[in-house]
Amino acid sequence: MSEAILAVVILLPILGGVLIPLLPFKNRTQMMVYTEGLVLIDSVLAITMLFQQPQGSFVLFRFTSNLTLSFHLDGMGTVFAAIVSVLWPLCVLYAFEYMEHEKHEKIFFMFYVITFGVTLGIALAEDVVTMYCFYEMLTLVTLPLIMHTLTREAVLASRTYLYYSLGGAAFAFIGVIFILIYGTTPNFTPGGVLDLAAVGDRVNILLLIYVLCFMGFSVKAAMWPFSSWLPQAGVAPTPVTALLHAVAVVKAGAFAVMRVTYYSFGPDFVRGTWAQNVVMALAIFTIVYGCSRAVKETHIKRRLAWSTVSNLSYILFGAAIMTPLGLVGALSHMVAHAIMKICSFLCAGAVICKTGREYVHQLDGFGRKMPKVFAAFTVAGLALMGVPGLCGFISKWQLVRAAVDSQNPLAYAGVAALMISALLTAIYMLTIVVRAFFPRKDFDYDTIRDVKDPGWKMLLPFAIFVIAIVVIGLHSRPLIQGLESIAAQLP
Amino acid sequence: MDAWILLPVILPVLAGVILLLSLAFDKKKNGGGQPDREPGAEELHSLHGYVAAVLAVSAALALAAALSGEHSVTLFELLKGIPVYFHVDDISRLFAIVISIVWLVVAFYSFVYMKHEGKEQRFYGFYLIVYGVLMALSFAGNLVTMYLFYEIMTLTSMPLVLHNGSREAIMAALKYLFYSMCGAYLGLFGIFFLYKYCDTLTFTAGGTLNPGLAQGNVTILLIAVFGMLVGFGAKAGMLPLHAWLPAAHPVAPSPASAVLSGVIAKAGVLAIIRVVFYVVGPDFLRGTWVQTAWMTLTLLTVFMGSMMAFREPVFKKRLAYSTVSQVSYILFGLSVLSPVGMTGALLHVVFHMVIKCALFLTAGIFIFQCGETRVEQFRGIGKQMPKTLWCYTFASLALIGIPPTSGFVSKWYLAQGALEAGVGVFGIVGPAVLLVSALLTAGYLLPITTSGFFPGGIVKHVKAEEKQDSNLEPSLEMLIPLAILAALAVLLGLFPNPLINFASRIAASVM
Amino acid sequence: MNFANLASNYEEAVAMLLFVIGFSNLLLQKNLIRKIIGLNIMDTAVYLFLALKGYIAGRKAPIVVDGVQSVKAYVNPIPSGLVLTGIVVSVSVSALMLALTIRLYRRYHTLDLDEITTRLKKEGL
Amino acid sequence: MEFVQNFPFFSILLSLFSGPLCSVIGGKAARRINLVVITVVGAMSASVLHFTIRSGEAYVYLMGHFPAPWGNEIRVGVLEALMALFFCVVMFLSMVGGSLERALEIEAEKENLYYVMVNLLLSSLLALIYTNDLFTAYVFVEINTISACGLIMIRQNGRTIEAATRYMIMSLLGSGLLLLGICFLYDMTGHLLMSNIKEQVQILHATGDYHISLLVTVSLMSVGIAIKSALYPFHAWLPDAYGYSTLSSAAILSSLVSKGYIFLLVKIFYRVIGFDIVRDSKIVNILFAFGVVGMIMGSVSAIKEGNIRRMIAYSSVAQIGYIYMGFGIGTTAGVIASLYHILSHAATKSLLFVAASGITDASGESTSFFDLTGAGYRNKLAGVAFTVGSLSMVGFPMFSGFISKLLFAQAAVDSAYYKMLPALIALAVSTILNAVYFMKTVIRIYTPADREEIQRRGFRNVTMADQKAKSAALVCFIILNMALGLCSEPVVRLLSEGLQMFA
Repeated sequence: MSEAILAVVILLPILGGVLIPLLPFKNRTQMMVYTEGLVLIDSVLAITMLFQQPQGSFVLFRFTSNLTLSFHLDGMGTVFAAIVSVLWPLCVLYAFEYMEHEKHEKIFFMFYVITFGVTLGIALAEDVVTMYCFYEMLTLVTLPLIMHTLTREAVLASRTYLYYSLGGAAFAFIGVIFILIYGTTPNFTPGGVLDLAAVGDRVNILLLIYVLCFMGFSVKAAMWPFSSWLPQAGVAPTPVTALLHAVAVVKAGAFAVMRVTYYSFGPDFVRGTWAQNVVMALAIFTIVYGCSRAVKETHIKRRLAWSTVSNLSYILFGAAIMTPLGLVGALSHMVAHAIMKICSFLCAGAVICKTGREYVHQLDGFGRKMPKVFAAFTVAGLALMGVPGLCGFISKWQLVRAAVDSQNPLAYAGVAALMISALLTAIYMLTIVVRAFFPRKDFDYDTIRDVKDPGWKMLLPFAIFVIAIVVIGLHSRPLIQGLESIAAQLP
Repeated sequence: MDAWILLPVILPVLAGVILLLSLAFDKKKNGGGQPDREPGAEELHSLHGYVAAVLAVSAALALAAALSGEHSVTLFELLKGIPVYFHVDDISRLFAIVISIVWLVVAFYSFVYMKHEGKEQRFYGFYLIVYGVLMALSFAGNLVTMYLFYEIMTLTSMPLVLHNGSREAIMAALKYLFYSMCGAYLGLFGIFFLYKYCDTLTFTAGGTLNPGLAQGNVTILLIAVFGMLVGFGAKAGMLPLHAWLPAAHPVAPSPASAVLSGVIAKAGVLAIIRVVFYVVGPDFLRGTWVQTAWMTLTLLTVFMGSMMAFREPVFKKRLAYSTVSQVSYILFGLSVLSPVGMTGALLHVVFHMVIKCALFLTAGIFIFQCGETRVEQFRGIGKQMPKTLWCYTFASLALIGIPPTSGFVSKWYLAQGALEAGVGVFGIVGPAVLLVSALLTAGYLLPITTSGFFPGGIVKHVKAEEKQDSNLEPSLEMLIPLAILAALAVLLGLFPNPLINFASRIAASVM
Repeated sequence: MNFANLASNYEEAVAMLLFVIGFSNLLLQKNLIRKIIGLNIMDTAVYLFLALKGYIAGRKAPIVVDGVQSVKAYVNPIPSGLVLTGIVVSVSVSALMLALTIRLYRRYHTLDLDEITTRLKKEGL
Repeated sequence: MEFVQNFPFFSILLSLFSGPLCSVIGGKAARRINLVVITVVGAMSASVLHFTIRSGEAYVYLMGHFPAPWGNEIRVGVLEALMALFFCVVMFLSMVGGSLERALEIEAEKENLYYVMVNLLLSSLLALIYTNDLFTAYVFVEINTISACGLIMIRQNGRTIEAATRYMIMSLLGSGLLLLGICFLYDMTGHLLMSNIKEQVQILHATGDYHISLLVTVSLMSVGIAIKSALYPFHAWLPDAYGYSTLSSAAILSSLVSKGYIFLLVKIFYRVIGFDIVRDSKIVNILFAFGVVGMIMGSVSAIKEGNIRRMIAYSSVAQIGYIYMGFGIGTTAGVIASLYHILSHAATKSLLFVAASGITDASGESTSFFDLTGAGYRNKLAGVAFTVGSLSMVGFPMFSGFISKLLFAQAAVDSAYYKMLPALIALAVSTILNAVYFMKTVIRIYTPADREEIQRRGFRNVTMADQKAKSAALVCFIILNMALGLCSEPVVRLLSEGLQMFA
């Protein structure tokens, strides 16, 4: 029965979240304690489970005899589940301080907590149908979070998000169907499940479907040409942008892409075909495109969002290399980017929340006034650039190692794109840092007299993330070994 | 344990960080008021004492580390099979020693100079950190370690450029940053491929490229190496990524320009030496299109730099273009891939470091004492500050390469190396370009001397009138460092043999 | 196409011709009354066709007055039954259509359906 | 012969005769009778379904005592009983859900006439489902048309009369073609009973005689029914008819009437012609093409529409396209998917219509898209129901639409190349388009409106207590929808068993 915990960690936040607006909390503190407690308990449960590694699978529900909602923990799921269960409690903590002045807090936290469960559902899904279901559900439960402020932009943004996500899912759905029909099993199996005998002469069709499926799932990972929803969604409160649009939602897209690539269609099936070239070219283009847009953007959160677009395509690029090393690269960037981006987003959020300034040119001299926030931001920025010694370098190294190893000329181009992107990252991150720490000489600090560092609820996550960035950057061995052992399962 | 060789790295970095942090805490105490209040004289004294002490101790340690034989330290594994690894070899030695001396000398000069720029504490904080990073860069024992400190050096030296906080300074700093980053990433691009096709990334004289692995992947490898040359060449001001130099130098404080031009530009050279002679191996490049392209680029840079300097009226910008041109002398010496050429290049590294620092210090004195930046304003300046101008003249002669100054020695070797290397038409074109460039160098440096001493009439300087004093000679604290550097520029040319032997030993070891 | 066949089955051909005439009237006429007439022509054409199918040359209607003769003496009665049913249907449908037409005419004083639609759009309903 | 076997016949008769009965009694009584009739018929269908499942085979019921080929027959199997039951359920809920609107929109003295029409409609639907005689089918098609027309025009305004007229004209065109097709078949085979015709058609097909005539016949009938069931591009009458008639009518029309015709088409394909012959005749390819185009174009029209009722109506065009696409795939899997979609769409579309009316109730009866802003807060249940309906339409897991999408896609994957890709891509594109207009509306109703605006316009909050009947209907619809989405397997099994029995 120990497998039941797989379902418990998913359902606990979903059900507990639904209760938030229903329970009669006397004051905000009670609600905070309940919410944080719920998330914390669940993430502790999840992490315990990750250490125990239950081997079996748990069937929650059967649509039909072969269509089930079932959960199983494997290596890749462990990585994703670990990321979200570590980040969620911290971001909830941060959200308490951030959301202090926003309306409809209870609704917000309800969906925020539910999303936790749904994301875990994606991570722990045993088969492609379960993943698809939770993937769709994720769209739905995150929608109110984007709409939260209910301004015109928020509504427009949420609409765009919805169209893109559902549209992507619609195309991904085709892929899911093909896996169901041409696969030996819907379950994720390292190396893929395609029954090549059944495929017969339909290889090209199947490759086309793979491309559709890849593109469909990568809508959530904001791959060009489906990337414009992400910067728009930046109107959401920062805890949402930080956690969902830097980690949970977008990584869910990348995760799904990796799942179908490495565990359903199988890398061997696609490697070396036109399909690989198509998806890789798209990822490479997005890497550069996202960065260029980020450089042009002056709104902080949107700039970071474009940066996310580019960085997610790093992951997709890793997935598109379709070698075990590529998987290692993609997964390591998934981990690294989660920490770096969430850290930088939280900093941006702290600035917006505490001072109401949203544009880069308004940040002159902030480094002096919010030293802790901007120190964290600088570290995150340097990590994003890939400065050695920080986690961004590690993941980039893994990605490029895979690309160089694959001996695919397009992958070489991808390496070049990564370098261009790193340069552009330097431009869009460091301009902020330089502005904040080194304002013009005639800058009048009186204009930002009231600016100061936020409280401990916000600072604690920063500290943890910065430490994580550095620790992973300096001592990446255990992480990489873990990821390599996952990749080693691929045939 | 040889871990003590890291002390010259850690000590200044720590000391610098403490300076910066205390700056931040100082702010807090002031209750967020005007953060940049002027420090009192006493505070300044103790600051100078602190910086001087830290630098002196670190430089002593660095010299000790450099002179006491082979050392190596492995810290921890950054990536699988790639530790952060330091190793002191001859190249490290050469760079560490010269950098330490120059850094120390310039520091003394800056104690006075920085009074007029302000924000000393911040400046010295970064100044110390950059020194530590440069030591680490010199001692780095593998490519990734070197890359690590190369990036950090870029980041930490940037505040030196934007020091005065004007719009141009910030823009120039960003330009510097992005050009360097662009170069660094081109370098990183190459590192990835070298990691795949080399036995190890640890520096080994003569290269570690695995011919078996490289077989069939020569094209991509050549592209990667070329990328690295161009990339690391950015720091060294090589075409096409040279544009940051003329932007960054004029706006930086003069001590900063001096070390940027004299030392940090050489970090690019160091990186290229490491890549070409210690990882890829010169044999792999010899005769390929990469070598041809490299030589073409360097010669173009040499010529273009001199031309631009010749046309430039702003003194520090002129010196900056001169750096562009001169550093490419070094790169040209390397690009011919012959022992003699490399010897010349290494000699020129040392000489140019000394000379260019001297020149920039002179420029600093002109600015400090007269507030003048344009060449035509320097007419008659020899009357007010003859000692300074004499120092300038010696340094200039050395840079042009008039025997028996140091520049002559290095250029001789460079030209000889080009002729001997068997690089076809470049064997002729190279020395010719060097010669033309030397003439141009004379053309842009010497007029200052001539018009300084012989203005052809009486020229009054505004500053001199203010001071009611026709003697604008700077204080000894500024003059002595300049004099030391100028003297070195000449003396190294008179007694070059130990250095030549040392350089040719290095060159012989890699080829 | 075998025109000889067509000629020998000229009754069916006529029925089809009528059907097409009725169909196109129903579809294309603007005037509602004409549409209804078209509908009736169309239905009638089908009845003609059915009646033709039921009729077998030289036989009598299956009305038994003098004891049952051989089955072969009578025409097929079922089509006649179908025609009757069809007529009932078409009458009721025509009646409904006419009722609708009257309603529309009372409201809009025109029999042109498109014009009514345009007017409705103007009303903004 | 068990007693329960009489039920289909009884249910047709019951609803048929309760129609005239309603014409002579008052509105209220008529309403009660109507609900009772639907309930009784539903119960009878359920017991028939139970019986057929247990017996495991279809049976033939003679009307009067003439055996085939002379008499008129009813043929009952699992599929028929299931459809009948389902139609009753949806009709019952639609009637309950729309009771408030009926009271407002129908002149009191004519209310009983409305129930005449509903009862007749039910009887004609049942007859279409059960009958085994082609000409009987035609007659009931016409009855269906007339009563549907009545349902549309009972709400007396210019639009509905115009819509009714258009509906009549299109329907008559369609039934004319259908009638002609039936006459041709009769001409060729000499039979009117489906089973007998099929035997003859098989023989004709085997000998190759009348090849062209057969093709023409099948085309005539298919096109006729396609026109009647509003397959794109024959849909011009539909938005007005659904958009302006009273709520119950719209719900019934969209979810049942067109489905009755489609069921007749399935019957013709399987029981009259034989599906193999239909497939070989390539007529399915034409249906497929029109279906795919309809899927897209219907949604495109819906996106452009600013009136929520008409938008839902246009969505029906798209959904009809799905169903024809399923037929067009030309495999049993495709037909099962289509049949499932008939159920799923019936449950969803009437849910949407009822929910939309709940939403408009809270927006001052305005159907204009912009007035709906924030309506989801003013009428919570309707908001939730509309969201459920929309998600189902978009094919969200857990709801019925997901299963039909799944079935369609699976059917498509197993089909020929040239159908697989268009079908799959059309499915995906259509999903996106559905998302565009349905989710746009969902977001709109959950975007809070200006408080002043609400007060100025006098929008009121609607609670469940205000509209008990509608709320109950909505809840039942939601449950029905989710039941179809979550426990689809037994339904699909019944459909496939039924289809086997059917032929």
